[in-house]
Amino acid sequence: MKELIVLTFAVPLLMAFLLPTISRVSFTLSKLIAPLVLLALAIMVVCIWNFHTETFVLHIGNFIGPQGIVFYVDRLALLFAFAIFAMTLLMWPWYFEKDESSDTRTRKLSLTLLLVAASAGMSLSGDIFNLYVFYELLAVASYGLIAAGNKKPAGNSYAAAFRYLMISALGSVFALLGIALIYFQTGTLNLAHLSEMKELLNNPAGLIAFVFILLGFGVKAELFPVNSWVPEAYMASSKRVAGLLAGLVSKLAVLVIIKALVLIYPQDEARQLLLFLGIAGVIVGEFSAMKAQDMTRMLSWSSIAQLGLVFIAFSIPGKAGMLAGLAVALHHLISKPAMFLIAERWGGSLQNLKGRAQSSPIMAALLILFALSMVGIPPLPGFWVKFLLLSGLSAQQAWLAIAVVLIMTVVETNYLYRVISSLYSRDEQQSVTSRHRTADTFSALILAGVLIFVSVQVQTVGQALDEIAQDAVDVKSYIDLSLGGGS
Amino acid sequence: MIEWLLFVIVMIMLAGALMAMLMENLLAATVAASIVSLGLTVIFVFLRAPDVAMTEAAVGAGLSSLILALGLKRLGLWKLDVPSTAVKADAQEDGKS
Amino acid sequence: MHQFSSFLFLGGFLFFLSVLTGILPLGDPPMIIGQAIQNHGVSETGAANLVTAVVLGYRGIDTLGELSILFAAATAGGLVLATGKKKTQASADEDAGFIVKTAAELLFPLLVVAGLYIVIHGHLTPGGGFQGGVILAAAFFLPLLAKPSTTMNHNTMSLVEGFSGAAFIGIGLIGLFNHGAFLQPLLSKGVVGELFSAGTLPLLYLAVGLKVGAELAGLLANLNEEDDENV
Amino acid sequence: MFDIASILFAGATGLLVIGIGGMVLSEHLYRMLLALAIAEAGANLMLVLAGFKWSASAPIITVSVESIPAMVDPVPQAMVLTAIVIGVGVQALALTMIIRIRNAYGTLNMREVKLKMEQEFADMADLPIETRSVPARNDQS
Repeated sequence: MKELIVLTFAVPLLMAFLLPTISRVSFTLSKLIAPLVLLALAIMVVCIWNFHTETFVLHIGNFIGPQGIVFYVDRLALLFAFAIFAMTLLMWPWYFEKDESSDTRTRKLSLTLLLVAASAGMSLSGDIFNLYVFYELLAVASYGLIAAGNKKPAGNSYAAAFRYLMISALGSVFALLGIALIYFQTGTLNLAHLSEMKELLNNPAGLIAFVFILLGFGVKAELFPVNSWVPEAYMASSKRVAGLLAGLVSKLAVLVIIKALVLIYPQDEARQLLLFLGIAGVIVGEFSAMKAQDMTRMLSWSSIAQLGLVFIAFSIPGKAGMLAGLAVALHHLISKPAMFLIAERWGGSLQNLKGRAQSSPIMAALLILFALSMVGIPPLPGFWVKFLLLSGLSAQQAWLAIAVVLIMTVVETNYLYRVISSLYSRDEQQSVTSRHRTADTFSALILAGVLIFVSVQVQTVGQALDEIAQDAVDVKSYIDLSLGGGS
Repeated sequence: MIEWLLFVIVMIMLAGALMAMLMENLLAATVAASIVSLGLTVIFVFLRAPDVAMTEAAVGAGLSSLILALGLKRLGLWKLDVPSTAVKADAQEDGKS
Repeated sequence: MHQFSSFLFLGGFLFFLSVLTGILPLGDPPMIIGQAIQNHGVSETGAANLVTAVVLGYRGIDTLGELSILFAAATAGGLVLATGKKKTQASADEDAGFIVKTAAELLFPLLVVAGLYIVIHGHLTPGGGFQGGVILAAAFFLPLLAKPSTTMNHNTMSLVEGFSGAAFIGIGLIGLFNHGAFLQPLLSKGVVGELFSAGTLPLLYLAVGLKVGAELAGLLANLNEEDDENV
Repeated sequence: MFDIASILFAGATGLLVIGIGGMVLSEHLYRMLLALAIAEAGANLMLVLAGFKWSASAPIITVSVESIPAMVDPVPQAMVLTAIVIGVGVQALALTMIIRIRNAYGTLNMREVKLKMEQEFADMADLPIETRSVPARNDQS
């Protein structure tokens, strides 16, 4: 049973390869088969979660030991694997326009499946070069998805995709260089094996390698200095793709950075660097979001700020940091895609939002719900997230970070309030076309349902997260399981 | 002895890389960039990496140059001795029409 | 400002790397997994070429990922270049000269044979699926250069591409369902150094070669098509 | 001080610096692509160097299985194989985007492309002209 976890990336890849051929036979079949495969895999992940409560390890190709590639499957990996399938299904990016050829449609479907496969691989893999390969696959698939554009590809989608590609490719060069530097010193690539030899990397060369890896994987994680692609890419792409990239893909890149941090770089220097970059990201993100004139750009910058919070949280050592970081990341994973879906409805200038609440009361109510949660109003999960973050920081006596988080919350409240108050303002302005799709409302409602469920069941969810975080920081069992013989 | 040979090859590669960055004519710059790949191929042979050398020769020097050349042709930059400013003006004319 | 910060960044980068020269064990790496692979690689995979043993055996998933990246790049490239309209017949280009045409006809079988040879001997000698695949792609692209009016059969290409990729994953899945590990080497190892040895590795490399060849040929053909927007 | 590995390390560093420098300083889209290829070449060379060993042979068994001589590390070579192929795929994809950008905007200058892109965004969001972050300007290069 547990070996079947490999299917989470093998089957989407297989389908992606075969889709062009299938769609020659019947396009309807290929359109149906892709979501069905994802649904089946999501169910499979849930089954594995239920039957195998213990962490296990898979040796790909049965090569025991550090020379082969190891998949380390703990609760965290399974949680992300499930999130990948569920989110992709909810945010299923393609409503086909009438004038598209079936070739174009098939290509979009294939790219989506490749994105899913790469994400699943990234959540499971325990080998740094293998992570790099999956990361590149993720990157190439997302270039394609961005270039496919909003509604119809135009100059801006190609330009945004190209600029994204250049930054991301530069990041890949850095990541490769970082891996080369690590390999220079340790002669291994397996994360568990590296973790055993982490003393070898506790020197300037090792830290430079960490900086390079941070720069490389940070591109997709919207880390501070390498995130200039974010607003333009989200503006140019379809909002469902933007939601997927902001919600899901960025978290997977974060996951890689966290794996490196927990397993290989427990030094203070590494954590402080992450804290610094996180703070910079929060400040830049929130202020730019406040200045933004249109909704998508505002959400993009706010996404950068949220990921800054994630990095601040993960810079807290030990289980507290892992718990807070996971909570912030998962909260963002749920709320940001929903906000992008809402933005699809009202996309455009913030000025034009006046009085829109009457025409679409459900979406307005949902926006308020998510905004309140993002700011951190008590019964909603956002409050507990911020609470975990702040209590973790205060245990570290990181007063500067606490001050930044609090001040930036005020800024965040300010611009979200501006949006909502203009939504409910009286002066009517009914000239703008509304792009309504039932499916958007439906997906946003499901996400809101998850949010409300979490705030009702906060005790249970908190406990589960706590266990996951406990597993995730257990370096010793990671090493023992990965390097020990057999499975 | 072999050190000097490698030194010369590295120098040629670096010169090629610089030329690729600085030359006005983009066709020439592409050729200069493929010099880097060729030099790398030789170096990989010296580093006892015949597989990598073959790949670099086939992919880096061959295929990549072919792709870039096709791209140049399609971009309308396939010009033997026109400075790039004129090319840019040309490109703009094309785009407007 | 941008230039200044770029130079600062580059300077810092150069400084970092030059600091490293003193620290890194240049020319004498620790070779931990490298040594293990040298000791057991032949007995575990049966390939005489250890790089092949790593590429298809120990790190087979990387190769699968790499194939998918090429596939993703070709798919995304096709998506970007697709214009919706049917391609106008590229009649503007006249045929290439006699020499090129004859050379293309002569070279085509040679290149195909050479490409397949390199692919199939990947586990014994340097070379393998990627290098051979590039040569195959060149072979199939050459007629297009010689006679611009011919078009590549994209249907066949995507069929070959899809099924060779599926074959790679299929071999992996057979390993998963019969022996419990994805991409486990199957079949007998044979005698090291002979053509029919190393179990499934040559089959995997054949799949890689065909997929790479078909994909790159499709990509080149896509790039070679005429712009219909400028006309 | 003048040994093979240091020369090649310096060469790889040089390629990386030239390539990355070209990517951040150049304004021409096509030249950025060339710079990317050069930077990748530098990273690949660095990776192969990570497995290079003095007085060792290529990792291919030619004589007999019993007496394996000292070999260079095959793992980085396999990684470079992967990286080279990934690089060329990304390069081709970037080229297709450049072709489309030129068709749409008629320029290959990064700064102009960015201006035009921002302008399109402003139009899409129907922002009033005066709040646009970029001044509308006529292109004359």
